[in-house]
Amino acid sequence: MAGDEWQTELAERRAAEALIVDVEGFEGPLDLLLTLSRSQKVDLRRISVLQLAEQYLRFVEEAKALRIELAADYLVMAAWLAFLKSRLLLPPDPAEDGPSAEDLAAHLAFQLERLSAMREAAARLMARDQKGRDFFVRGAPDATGTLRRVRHTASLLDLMQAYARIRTRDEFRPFVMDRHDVYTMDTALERLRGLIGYAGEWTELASYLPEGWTADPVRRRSATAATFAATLELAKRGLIELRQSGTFAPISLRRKDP
Amino acid sequence: MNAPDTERTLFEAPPIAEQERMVEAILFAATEPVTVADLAQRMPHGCDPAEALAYLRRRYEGRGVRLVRVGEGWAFRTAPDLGHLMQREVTETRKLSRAAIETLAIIAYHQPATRAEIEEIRGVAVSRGTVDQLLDLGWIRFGRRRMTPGRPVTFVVTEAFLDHFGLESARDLPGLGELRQAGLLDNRPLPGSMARRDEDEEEAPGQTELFED
Amino acid sequence: MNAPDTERTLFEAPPIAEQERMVEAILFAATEPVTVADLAQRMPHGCDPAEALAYLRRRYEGRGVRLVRVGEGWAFRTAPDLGHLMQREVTETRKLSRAAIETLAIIAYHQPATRAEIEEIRGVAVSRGTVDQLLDLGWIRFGRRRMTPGRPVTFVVTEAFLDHFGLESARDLPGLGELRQAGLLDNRPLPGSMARRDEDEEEAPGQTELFED
Repeated sequence: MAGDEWQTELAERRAAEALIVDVEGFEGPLDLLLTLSRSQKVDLRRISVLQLAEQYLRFVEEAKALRIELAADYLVMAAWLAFLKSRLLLPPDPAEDGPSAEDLAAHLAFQLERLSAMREAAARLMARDQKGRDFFVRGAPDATGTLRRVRHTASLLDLMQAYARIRTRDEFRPFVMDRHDVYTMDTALERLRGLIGYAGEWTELASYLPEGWTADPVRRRSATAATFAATLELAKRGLIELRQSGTFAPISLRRKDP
Repeated sequence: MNAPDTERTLFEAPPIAEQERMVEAILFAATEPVTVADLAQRMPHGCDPAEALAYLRRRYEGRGVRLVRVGEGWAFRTAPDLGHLMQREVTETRKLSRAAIETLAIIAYHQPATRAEIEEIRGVAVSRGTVDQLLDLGWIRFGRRRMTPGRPVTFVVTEAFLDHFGLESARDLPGLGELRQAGLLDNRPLPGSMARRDEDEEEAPGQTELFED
Repeated sequence: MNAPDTERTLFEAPPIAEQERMVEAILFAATEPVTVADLAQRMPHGCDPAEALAYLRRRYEGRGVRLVRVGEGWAFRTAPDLGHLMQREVTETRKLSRAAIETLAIIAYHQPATRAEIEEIRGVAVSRGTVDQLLDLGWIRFGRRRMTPGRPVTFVVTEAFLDHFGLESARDLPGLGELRQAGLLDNRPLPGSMARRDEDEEEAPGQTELFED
């Protein structure tokens, strides 16, 4: 009898060692528990959680003995299972509230069963006939008499990636820096409003650029854009007139007399 | 180039046999599923695409191509038992990782599912690339936010997913009924205080108060 | 997946009805017209594709699609009298430019947003064309004016935007943390501060010169 027990234990230890070697292959402690539970060769609904906890703790011990470092979540699970094991072994303490050891064990069994069920569901899903592998769409859809129209589009993913791109940039750049190099239209508008009183003659837009914004190309571009936008706004309000002799030619402006 | 029956009848819909031909032509020409509403828009006034579809579906029963339903749409697809003849058309798909396949299945069966729920079921964190890959394939998309603290986003499967796996709707997922009956699709929190605040379900409004301060 | 009739018959060709199904599926899925020789090669030994084709052709007589000879091969084509149904507006979809999508994203996440705010967040000027395009698409509209000097107009996203992106409300847009979890955050820090000269608005080539030194 003792010999049998020893034999079983040896087999289990061997199995545990095999598992440890493969620890990289497990997707977390729950996955490992599910694999261990298979050795009980019973329906997951009738699994002995106590026995499973012992198997898992033995596995962790083996790993320690072999000086294999386990990820933290494996150790967290070990601590929790050790706690569960002690609760399962001791008679319930009536003074203690909270869930009973049986409830906790039942929940663990449920988690394993659910994981196992989702694995099977995944396998069944992938075993289905798949488009482009088992069944096919029309290879040469008719394109007779089609009217082509260009439509711009974007997916939600594009949108979020764009936003993520912008926001990540900000994380690595002080926000004030942006302000420093961006001349806002509001500022340009304020500035121009004060200046147009003097602009009785046609004057080039470029000459309205604020001081300190013409040397650095980045700042110059921002200031030009803002100033240009501001002139459009003022023209719309009928305060100034704009003139451009040709495409890409300099833009001039002057005050519009009421 | 002349359409004797269809052009003439401004006030009268073409006979149903003619409507059936129209639906057949439209669906044959499209690679993506076409909805009944779409069909109605393209067919002459007064047509009943749904009825024409029913006739058409029966006509193609047992044929080399079949008329299948995909979510809200309809499409012709080759019969799966003839897939072996189509080796030339097979499109190589990126092999999905085990994590991606499981995540996909969990979203499909539990949808809408939050990231926390997926992690709870799998017992591990969902890696960055996994969800990205599924979004990229167009098989999942963001659903509504949960009306729970933190308003976590949810994921649901798409029509492209249904189309790829030959499903009429997400209700037709294999074994869905059994899983539900066995309670394996329930979102049961760990007994005690471990339940995460962002994870209560709308279906259990009573629970919410429990986690409120 | 299984082909009971075709696999069993190593020495005996499948019945002609089955051969007809095969030809039907092959021609449906093929991108080019398929020749009889090609069919023979793809079908089980002993098949008679020419005969199967003849049957199939008769079957599709008067239908919405027809089996026609194209050069040396055979292919399905829409019945000519239904060509008017195929007069479909094929909308060629083009991705929005980076400038436009970024502007749209900022409006969606920060609405109502003024032009100045968009520029502040993007770090570059927003061209008129970009905003016009988004207005044109019906994805943004003017919101209320800000009660600040200059009373700048604000932009907000529209119902059409929510519709297109499958959102219930702009609040359903995933947050930064969720984007990171989903692996959508490109965590590469940008070297230098404003090294973004490559990013001017592609849509307004004329304007670019204006801002160039």
